[in-house]
Amino acid sequence: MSQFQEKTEITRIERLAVDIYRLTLLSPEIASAAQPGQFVMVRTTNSKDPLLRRPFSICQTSSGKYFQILFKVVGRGTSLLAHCREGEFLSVLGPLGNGFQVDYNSANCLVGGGMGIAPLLFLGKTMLRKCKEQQPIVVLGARNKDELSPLVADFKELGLLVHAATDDGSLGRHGLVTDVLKNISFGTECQFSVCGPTPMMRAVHFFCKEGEYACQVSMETAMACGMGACLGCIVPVEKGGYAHACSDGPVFNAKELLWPIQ
Amino acid sequence: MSQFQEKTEITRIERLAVDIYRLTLLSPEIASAAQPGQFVMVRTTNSKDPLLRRPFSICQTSSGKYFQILFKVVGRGTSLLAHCREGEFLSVLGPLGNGFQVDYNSANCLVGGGMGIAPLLFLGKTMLRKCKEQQPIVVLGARNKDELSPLVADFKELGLLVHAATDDGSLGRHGLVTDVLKNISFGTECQFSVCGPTPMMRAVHFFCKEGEYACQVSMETAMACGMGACLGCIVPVEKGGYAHACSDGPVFNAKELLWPIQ
Amino acid sequence: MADTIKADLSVSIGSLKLKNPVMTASGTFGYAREFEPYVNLHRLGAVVVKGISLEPRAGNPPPRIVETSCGMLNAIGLENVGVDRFITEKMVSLQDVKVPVLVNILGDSIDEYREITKRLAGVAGIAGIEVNISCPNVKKGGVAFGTVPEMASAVTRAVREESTVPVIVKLSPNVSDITVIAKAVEEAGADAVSLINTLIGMAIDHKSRRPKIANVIGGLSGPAIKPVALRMVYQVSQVVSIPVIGIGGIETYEDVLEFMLAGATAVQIGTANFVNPRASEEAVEGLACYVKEQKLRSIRDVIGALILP
Amino acid sequence: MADTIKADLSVSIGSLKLKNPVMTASGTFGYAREFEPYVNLHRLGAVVVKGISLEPRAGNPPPRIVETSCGMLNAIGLENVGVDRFITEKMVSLQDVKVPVLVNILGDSIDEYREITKRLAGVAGIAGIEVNISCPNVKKGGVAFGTVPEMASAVTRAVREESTVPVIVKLSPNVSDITVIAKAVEEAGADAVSLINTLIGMAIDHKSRRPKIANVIGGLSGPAIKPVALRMVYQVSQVVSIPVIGIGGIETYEDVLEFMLAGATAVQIGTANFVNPRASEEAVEGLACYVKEQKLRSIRDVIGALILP
Ligand SMILES: Cc1cc2nc3c(=O)[nH]c(=O)nc-3n(C[C@H](O)[C@H](O)[C@H](O)COP(=O)(O)OP(=O)(O)OC[C@H]3O[C@@H](n4cnc5c(N)ncnc54)[C@H](O)[C@@H]3O)c2cc1C
Ligand SMILES: Cc1cc2nc3c(=O)[nH]c(=O)nc-3n(C[C@H](O)[C@H](O)[C@H](O)COP(=O)(O)OP(=O)(O)OC[C@H]3O[C@@H](n4cnc5c(N)ncnc54)[C@H](O)[C@@H]3O)c2cc1C
Ligand SMILES: Cc1cc2nc3c(=O)[nH]c(=O)nc-3n(C[C@H](O)[C@H](O)[C@H](O)COP(=O)(O)O)c2cc1C
Ligand SMILES: Cc1cc2nc3c(=O)[nH]c(=O)nc-3n(C[C@H](O)[C@H](O)[C@H](O)COP(=O)(O)O)c2cc1C
Ligand code: FES
Ligand code: FES
Repeated sequence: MSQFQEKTEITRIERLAVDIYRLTLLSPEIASAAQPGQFVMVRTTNSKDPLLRRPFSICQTSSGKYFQILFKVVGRGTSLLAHCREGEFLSVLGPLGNGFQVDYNSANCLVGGGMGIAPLLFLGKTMLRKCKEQQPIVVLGARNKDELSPLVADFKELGLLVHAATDDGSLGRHGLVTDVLKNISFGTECQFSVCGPTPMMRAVHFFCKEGEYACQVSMETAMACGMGACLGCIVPVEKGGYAHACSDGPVFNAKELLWPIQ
Repeated sequence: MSQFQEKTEITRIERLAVDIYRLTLLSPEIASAAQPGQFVMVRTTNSKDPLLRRPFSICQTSSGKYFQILFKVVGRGTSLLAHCREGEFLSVLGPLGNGFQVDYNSANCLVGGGMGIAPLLFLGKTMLRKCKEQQPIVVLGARNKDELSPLVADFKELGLLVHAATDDGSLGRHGLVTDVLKNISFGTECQFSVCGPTPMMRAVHFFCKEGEYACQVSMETAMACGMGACLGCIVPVEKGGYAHACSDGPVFNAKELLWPIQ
Repeated sequence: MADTIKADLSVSIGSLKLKNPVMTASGTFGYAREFEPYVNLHRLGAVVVKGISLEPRAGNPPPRIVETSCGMLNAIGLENVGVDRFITEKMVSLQDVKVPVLVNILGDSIDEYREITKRLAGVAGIAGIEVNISCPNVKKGGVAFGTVPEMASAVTRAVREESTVPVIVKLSPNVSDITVIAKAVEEAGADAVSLINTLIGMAIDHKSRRPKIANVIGGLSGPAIKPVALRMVYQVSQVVSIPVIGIGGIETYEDVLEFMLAGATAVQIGTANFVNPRASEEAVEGLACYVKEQKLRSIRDVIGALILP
Repeated sequence: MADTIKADLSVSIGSLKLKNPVMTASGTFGYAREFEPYVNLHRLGAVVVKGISLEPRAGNPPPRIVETSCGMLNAIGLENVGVDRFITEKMVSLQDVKVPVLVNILGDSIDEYREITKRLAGVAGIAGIEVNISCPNVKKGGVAFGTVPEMASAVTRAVREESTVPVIVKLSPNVSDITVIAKAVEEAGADAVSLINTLIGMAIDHKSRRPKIANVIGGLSGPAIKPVALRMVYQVSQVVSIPVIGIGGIETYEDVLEFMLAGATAVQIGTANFVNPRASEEAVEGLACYVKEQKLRSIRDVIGALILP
């Protein structure tokens, strides 16, 4: 297993929106082992409060040396991360979990909502590298333009076309990503890779079920360890019982989960 | 009672030696109410760990707006303070406790050891202001030159002559402050104001007892509240029972305490 | 500030009407006057003063306190001036504070509890008595009154018989089943229960190989114990019909709401007073805003309103 | 690193010889292999695997965990594959890990404990059994085995009778007097006791007005509980003559020393594994340096070496 516990140096901190930040971290080990959809567990403080690490998707890697995480400040851990300084070191575990399993030569659609867009950038970039002929269809949603436009810009920089939707209509379509999906025609072979708030993933799953498209979703749960040890991060599965988001996922075949997940 | 809970701005951070720092804090309320020997309780973090405030002597005030604390990094709280940034705010309670009670027109001797020197600078400055004719005798000790010389410099800047002693002889006399005291002749009226490690204060107290000099000492104990509420900060007193360092002190008439104090 | 008055924050502890549910915990607020520079005392629901014994007590030798992860240990040893000086000195100065004063009492025998209560009976300005039963019963080899239902109920009965004001029994968390003790003291006539007192803990300095407090063991308080306190408040609220006062790691109005949702009618703020001396008043302000924002008729709507899965 | 080998860190738990006193606690280290990327497993004293029941258990619904101040609550609900699959699947993979494996077992009746022990008897690679007695006794209306001396001793006796390896009984801290339980299980034949299991706690989300874990109550672990654990280890060490294994909020070698000074022969690291997966190995390294720097003949010199005031 290529997992590492690293003191990674923060080489860059960018504030993309009022409460959205992107950190660039130096770790050749993690950067070169990472797969799209995998995540890292980050210690947000040297103190014992908050105690536990926080999970973040790997949002991008570069030069096999750096990787990025993109996050929104929602509580104390993310607030501490936002107050870090360049040059400081963060303790990071990773890369963890199972990423997206995609057929790079098939038609692909990436659907992201909010911070769920983070792992899709990594996935989109990988798709472009692995298959020059075909570009994935990208559908991104967020609350408003301020939050969405810096993320859309990243995809555009890769040369990808983005279909956007915002809750308030300030960028792209006024509404949900599923409203956008309904207006696109997908080939039957199209495979969906989805990450975002659970209600959104549920909606996309049902859209895919109807259209009989393959659909993978990346699940977010509370996590204490990130490596299959605490059994805290469960999601109910179709066949009964639970799977563990950190070690069986976080990316699951949507059909194997027991919807609706709360 | 003039006590305040303040969000004070850190206007300056100076690193005086490897692990000695001085913070300048903006608080007209605290700065203008402070008396030499009083202290403040500082919150070192916004997190709940470390939980309690830390006590620091007021080391100097200026322009009735600023006050300074001088500290050595000995644990987590002081380490957090050392990592603050200028422009950040610290939550401070103060000024607390009873300071030195001195007859400014009498002969005075200030004896400080290590970080115990901090409140004596404030006291020395006040003495010079209140009585132009007579300068206090200043005897300062510390482990070595690196630690002592920046503190000596502060007194010299005020125009005070300093007798220094260091454990390793790297500055001033090789030995303890009491070795210095023995070689100075004091008038019988001389009043001693002492702050430093307990063994040093004990030694100076016995020196004063012998010479029948008045002697005040500033006691350091563990403190949770700094304001007489928790009853944690006790020192044994001569007449039996305990006094509370934060509200009855921290400055005590040495004769009223029950020596040897551990 | 003026707005605050409009929100209905009042609660009742037996016959005692409080303008809001926020009190300060015994041993953490001195005799209230210490906090005057920081807090408008009359804006609090009540203040509970440091535990009083029959005779003055010097307390334990130093060190008495030490910080732990998100908490602190204390072994003050119940230093206090004794009930007589309390009445003549402390109560007199407490009189002008326009806030209900609850007197926390302790003893090492049932007779001692009874005698203190007798002396407090009729003293002006005492709104209630809080009985600390975490103390060792000297006659029973030092077993804490609060850990044996029969002893807890005997203390309660004695105090209830002598008291002219509401009696709150303060429960120890160091028991296998706190509901058993709660039911025992309810039956014995307690007008309310308050919980929790401190968990018994210990800290060691590995360098000196010595305990960090002279008494070796001490009481653990602060945010660290909040989950235990909340659980016990929840459990006790299910089994008694007298009001429950929640204590343990409370600092903010959100903490207060959590305890009230679990079933507490009121709360006490302890260790947090040391970290933020304005914590109690800020909690009152926070509750007032909450009641208004949520458009509640009264804060009482929150009591026991926990939604179970 | 090579130096480490020289320091004598070995300790004995009954007939079980450990190369050092640092184990990992049940439920916090998976089946050990999860930690291979971070830890040289063979450098640990022992690993204790997740609690095993007779039948597989799916565990509690989500959410199962929540962070608290300097701690966490869990209500995993003892999810496990059951003793048979544990033997055929997990133990097989654990065999190549060159570290003693202790199997933590649990049940809801004495017969169940007995039956699990029978099935584990003789299975290769099992160095000892740790009996979790914090579980509810279904026949006694859900009272935890570990809170009643008679029940604790009956479980111990049953497991001891069937076991071919040392039996460690893991005590619950949710009791009035843990020394009573410790003495009961010692008398019933336990080869050692380990303590503490989690304190029972609760957390509430005031916004949704719901408990933060689906099971409503859960087990509190982490640095927050260390003072309580240290006190109980100290108390139990005074009254039993079998080895005591200290658990609760341990992260560093300094924490280990504190528990050993209080009387523990060995320790277990739990929640800290989540925060720092290398915690256990780093504690071993720290102890080795300590023994050398202090020029101790053996780490055993530290056991119970607390100096009282
Ligand atoms: C596999 C995985 C990948 C993730 N990737 C990203 C990412 O790339 N970018 C990003 O911004 N976030 C991501 N998250 C969510 C992120 O972990 C949480 O936002 C973070 O842990 C919150 O920490 P905090 O201390 O700031 O908030 P806390 O103080 O712990 O909580 C504050 C509020 O946030 C809510 N919250 C806590 N954890 C989560 C969670 N996991 N999901 C949603 N709400 C939560 C709490 O319920 C609470 O209301 C990911 C989560 C998982 C499990
Ligand atoms: C009235 C008063 C005034 C003070 N003024 C100053 C000052 O001007 N400058 C200054 O540097 N310090 C001063 N101190 C001491 C200062 O409060 C402590 O150094 C500080 O609290 C340590 O915090 P920490 O979190 O860094 O250490 P911790 O992590 O709490 O402890 C680390 C180590 O330091 C020791 N320690 C903790 N508190 C004290 C203490 N009060 N005295 C000595 N050792 C201690 C501990 O035993 C431990 O070994 C004063 C103390 C008091 C009571
Ligand atoms: C320094 C200190 C002194 C205390 N003294 C008393 C006391 O005299 N009587 C009492 O019943 N409780 C006493 N307590 C317990 C508190 O009132 C309270 O029950 C406990 O600290 C838990 O609340 P907290 O976590 O908010 O502090 C004391 C607590 C502390 C920290
Ligand atoms: C997520 C989790 C799962 C646990 N599962 C078990 C278990 O299956 N059996 C058991 O005896 N103890 C279990 N425990 C308790 C721990 O083994 C340990 O006793 C407790 O967490 C205190 O130690 P700590 O503070 O170092 O975590 C579990 C603890 C946690 C946090
Ligand atoms: S987060 Fe611990 S098992 Fe998944
Ligand atoms: S520090 Fe609390 S009474 Fe002195």
